[in-house]
Amino acid sequence: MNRHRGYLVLALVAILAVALLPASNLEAQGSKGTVKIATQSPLSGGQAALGEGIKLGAQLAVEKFKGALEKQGFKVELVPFDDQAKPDVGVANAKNIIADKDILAVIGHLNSGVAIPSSEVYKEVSLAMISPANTNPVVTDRGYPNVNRVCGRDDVQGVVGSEFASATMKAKSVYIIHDKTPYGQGVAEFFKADAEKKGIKVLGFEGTEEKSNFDPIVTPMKAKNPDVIYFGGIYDQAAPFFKQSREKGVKGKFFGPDGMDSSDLTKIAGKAVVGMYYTSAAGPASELPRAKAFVDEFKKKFGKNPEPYAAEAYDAATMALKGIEAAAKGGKLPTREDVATAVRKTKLPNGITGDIEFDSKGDRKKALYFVLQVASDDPGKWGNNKIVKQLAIAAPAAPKK
Amino acid sequence: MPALFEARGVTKRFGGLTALHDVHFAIDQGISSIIGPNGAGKTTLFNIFTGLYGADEGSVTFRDQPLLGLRPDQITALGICRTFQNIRLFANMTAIENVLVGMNSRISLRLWDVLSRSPGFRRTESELAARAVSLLDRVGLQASANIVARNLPYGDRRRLELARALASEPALLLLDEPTAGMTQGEASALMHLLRNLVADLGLAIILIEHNMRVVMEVSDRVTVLDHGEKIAEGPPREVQSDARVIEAYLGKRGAAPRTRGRAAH
Amino acid sequence: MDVDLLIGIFPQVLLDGITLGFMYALIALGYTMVYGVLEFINFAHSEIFIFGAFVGVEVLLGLKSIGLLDGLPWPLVLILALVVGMGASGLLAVTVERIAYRPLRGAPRLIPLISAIGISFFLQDLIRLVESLWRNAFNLVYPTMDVLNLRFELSETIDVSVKSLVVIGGALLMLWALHLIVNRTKVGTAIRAVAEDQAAASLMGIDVNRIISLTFLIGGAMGGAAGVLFGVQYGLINPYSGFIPGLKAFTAAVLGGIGNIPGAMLGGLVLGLLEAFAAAYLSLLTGGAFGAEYKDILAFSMLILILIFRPKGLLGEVVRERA
Amino acid sequence: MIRSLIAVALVGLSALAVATFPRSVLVFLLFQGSLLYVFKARMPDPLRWGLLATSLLVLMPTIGYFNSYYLEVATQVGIFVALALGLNIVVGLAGLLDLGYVAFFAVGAYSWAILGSPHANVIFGGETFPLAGWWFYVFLFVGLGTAAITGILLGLPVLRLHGDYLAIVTLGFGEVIRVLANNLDKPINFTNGPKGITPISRPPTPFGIPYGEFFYFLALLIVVAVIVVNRRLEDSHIGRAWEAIREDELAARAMGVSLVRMKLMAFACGASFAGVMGVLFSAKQVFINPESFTFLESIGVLAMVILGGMGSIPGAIVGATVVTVLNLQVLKGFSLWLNELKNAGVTVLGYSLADLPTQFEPAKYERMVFGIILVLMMIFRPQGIFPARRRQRELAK
Repeated sequence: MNRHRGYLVLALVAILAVALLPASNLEAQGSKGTVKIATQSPLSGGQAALGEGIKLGAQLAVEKFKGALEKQGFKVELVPFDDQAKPDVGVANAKNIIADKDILAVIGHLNSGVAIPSSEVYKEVSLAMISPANTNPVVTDRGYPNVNRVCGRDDVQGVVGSEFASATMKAKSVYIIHDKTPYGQGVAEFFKADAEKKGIKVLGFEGTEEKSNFDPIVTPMKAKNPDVIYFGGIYDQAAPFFKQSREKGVKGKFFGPDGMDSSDLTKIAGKAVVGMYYTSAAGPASELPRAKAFVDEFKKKFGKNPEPYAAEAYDAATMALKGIEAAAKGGKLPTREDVATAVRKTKLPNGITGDIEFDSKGDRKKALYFVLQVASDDPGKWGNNKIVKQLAIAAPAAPKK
Repeated sequence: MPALFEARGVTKRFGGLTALHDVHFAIDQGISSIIGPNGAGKTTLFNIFTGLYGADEGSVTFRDQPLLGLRPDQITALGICRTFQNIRLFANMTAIENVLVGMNSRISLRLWDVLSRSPGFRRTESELAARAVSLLDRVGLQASANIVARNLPYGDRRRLELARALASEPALLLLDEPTAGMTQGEASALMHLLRNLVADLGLAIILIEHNMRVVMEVSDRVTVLDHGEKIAEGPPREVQSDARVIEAYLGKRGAAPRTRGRAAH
Repeated sequence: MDVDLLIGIFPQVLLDGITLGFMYALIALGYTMVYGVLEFINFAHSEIFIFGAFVGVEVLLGLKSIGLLDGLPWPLVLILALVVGMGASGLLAVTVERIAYRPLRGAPRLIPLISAIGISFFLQDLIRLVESLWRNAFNLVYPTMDVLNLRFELSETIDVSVKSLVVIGGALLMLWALHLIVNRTKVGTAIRAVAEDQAAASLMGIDVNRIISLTFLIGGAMGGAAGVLFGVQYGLINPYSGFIPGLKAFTAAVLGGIGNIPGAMLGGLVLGLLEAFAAAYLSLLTGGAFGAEYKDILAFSMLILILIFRPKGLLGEVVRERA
Repeated sequence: MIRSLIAVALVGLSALAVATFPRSVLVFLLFQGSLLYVFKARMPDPLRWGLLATSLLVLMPTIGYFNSYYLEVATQVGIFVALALGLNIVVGLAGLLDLGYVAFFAVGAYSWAILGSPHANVIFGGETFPLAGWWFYVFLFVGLGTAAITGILLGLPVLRLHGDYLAIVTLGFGEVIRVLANNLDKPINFTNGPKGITPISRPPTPFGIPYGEFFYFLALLIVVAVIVVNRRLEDSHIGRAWEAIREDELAARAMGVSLVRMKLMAFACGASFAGVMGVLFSAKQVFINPESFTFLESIGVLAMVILGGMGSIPGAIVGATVVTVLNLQVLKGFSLWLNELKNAGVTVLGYSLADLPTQFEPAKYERMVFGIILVLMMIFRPQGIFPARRRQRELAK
């Protein structure tokens, strides 16, 4: 009995395999070739919201700018991959990506922990990777010719933050919380180091994976009464933290990196975060018309506000397309190496997140950093946040080996 | 000369309940039965003898070595093995594997022997298998060697448990109601087997038994427990007519103990 | 070391710990009820709990959209959310039992446990799917009710929010109600009988399946209540955020003696206090060498110690092995 | 005879199909299915093992040469097979439910990651690290030993616990190891915390084999070793003692089985397999951080064991393959396929797939599918795909 059922299953698989074979060959018809851009970000699990933002941002850009390539006779597609925020899955996907010769660029990842091992795979075939979110210095400090990022670096952003805290906020003391992720802890550590250099007293430095209940962390913090509270992390954790802090009567000013940049921050924390500052590489919709256009378009298409990194992903995908266009001069399907070289040289003067141009390591030549202030407790008015300060900082040179 | 196995003043309490009180017991050879009404503390006594429970007071010695405080496997290694009232075979293992597990305390192979399949390992394994077969043969189960224990008929399971206990080469065997649920014929056959074991191997056997006919037929000595205390001890005939025993079994109205205990449960 | 600071924050940390503890206790009840009757870890309880939170937020958002959130008196709103959340979670728990556990009764223990893990994954994504379709988002924010955010300042470093009081009060009420149900009603007697010996209970004319469903209903409802209170207290929920509190609550249940209702409360409180104190004091006491992030290590280490030295938990009776 | 022919034809054709349609997930599944057929169907043993060896030693690397993705999948399958076999000893044979198994994997991975990367200089000072690549081979054994010792350290305090209590303590233990890995960047920086350790050295490969193939063959070699060890343990007094403990702990004790020794041995053996694979994993990935060692991974490995059939070696292998392939290939493949259909503007029953809301993308619901499979398996085939079979002994008369 059982054996027969086993054979039945096997036969079924065989039939399915044959029946679905054509699916993988669908794209081969009627054009000079297909150009694919892959995204890799977590689409399932706890970090799916951010990962989806990356995918949707890239999708928007591809749909908008694929025209130029299509005119040359190429078919342009976006292929989303789910890395589940797991390094081993990311690497397996990466191998799958490099096996598909049509894929000429990758937009990803969300987590540096996934990006670093995966980019080792991309490097094998010189496949261009443009990261919208990996701020870990290691990503580009390895000096791979195919690895770039449109986002800032933890070390820079932390310094921008401490600069602002000391010069503008006139902070005498800070209390630093981070989320124990490579991103959050990274930013927080650089902020801490530079703040100490500038003579700001660091009253506390705590990491927590907690997502809901911040009471026990808030209590000692409140007792120490810092001027500024810096949260290295993402809004979905920071917002409840800020909210609970204010509710418990914490008086210090709130401050954070670009992980705060989401209307959900005010949706969750409401009045608690009005007036707080955050650093960001992306300009606010209120002051940059193209950013506003992006937000509107995104909303129209997907029915929600863009998550953090959606704008970066949009820019990253735009860069990828421009790179491919440049490499495809003459109407021939470019090689991956050509694309990687072209991407490194591409300039995007009017990206949503500012002027984009890569340096020799793949960092942005002059990353523009803004310090913004939350204007209102109405999530719908997130776009009204004002630039308080603007800094253009070049990425630091790679550390000597 | 001291007895092979001796328990002195064993007392065991569970919370406020005294399950055993100052029990003395000794056996040197032959078959000694422990009888008594339900809840008299017979199985508790076995559990103490085999190291599953500690005792609150008293001492237990085997070949002059104190047993209290030893782990069950250490006690088995010394040469005491048992069966259980409610058959505890390794249900998803075959009959022969059950017996082989019983030999565990007699195997001195090291991990490396197992991993490298050294000649010593192979020799030992084949010896063990041969011995397991002969043990199964002895209890009449050779044909069932490859049958998974849970698929054996009830009587066979009882006998398999006996074979498994014998596998550890005990000098003292503790049997907890070995004939429970058996027909009179099966029970008699088993008793015959036990007598043979005593005769062939020089085993000493302690028996907990409800079947009075069996007890009277097979025992050299009988010990009677009631409410955790020993109330009588001696040759079967003597005990049978002891007034306290009759009272314990039947209340004050008095009569000889029934020859059949409770039926299969 | 700043001794004044250490002493100064003590009462506040104590209070935080108690609030958290009651939250754990409420979630733990669901585990404990089911374990007490079936000796089975209902791994999906963390999702049943978070499902309650989602139903609660939908009720509140629904009221808000028809303008009643501020119109109705807040206790009524809260009770409405609680009742609906409890009902929904309870029914979900019963359904899960029917579909995924009942066919497996009598199988080796690992089997229903794996099934429960499967259900847990399934429910996480199901909630996500439904909410993404319905609201185009699955990180949902509890609407604030101003009354709940009121604080009573007892001293400069200590204050109590209405929310915490609601959580503590709600939890106590549930625990008391559950205690009454289990110990004072006919249904409770039946539940205890089934827990003691299913076969005997069914011989006594008790419909074992019905009682087990009922147990899941009650346990699920407690989880739902905990979910709503969780949302009210902490403000943000997503389909995956039940997992960690669920794990902790399960730890609390084991700590107190799983299957034992007062034990769940005690275990929750112990765990809550331990976490609160570890998170608040570790960093202060070690000069920053160890911080709040070690609270989980402490919690689990204590669990291991308790289980080694008192395997049936703080309040569980030590069961004899039957030879 | 017919079966033998079918088997040869299946393997050959499916391998050919994989070469012809390099991107179709389904033909690769067919290839895997044909291996399963070869393993199960009645045929002469030399043919069976010959076919399997050819497939694994020749066909698979050849396929991988043209499409390294398959090789990566195969390598990961190998890693998880070893993990599943290790957990199979603990859970399947000895009946000790371990929910924190991935901790041992982490111990192995970190042992090489720390000393095989410049990070060790942070701990010990100086410039001596990373160790030269060939140390990797030594560390395969160091990882094994370290994990085994960790297994004993976990085993010691939990000896008295069983069933659900053991499960919850091991779960706690797994979390403790992960949280430690995440936090031991201060006061002394052992693990570099969430930022992880990179670059981790890779060993020099014999004959200059490329790393993709190298890790595949190494994983295969380890898996074979693990299977042999597993088989030998199972067919010995140790294996019988484990099973006796699983069946009835109290009776096992009374029959002279030393619980302390046997349980510790089970934990140590199970852990050591994970430790070896951890070392391989860290070198393969070049980078590791605590995200690879979450509770979900432990559950995943447990699911493999149970799906395949507890206590069964072929079961553990098949379970690990099914779960890994499902996770890496099937659902993703389905998503990609749907995506292609969408891009191609295909309509189904007059409904354009391109209009399908993004909420319905299958890739987002991998956990849901995984959950459904677990539940259905438990309800309809709880003994697993390949239930453990009792070995029938030849009785000398």
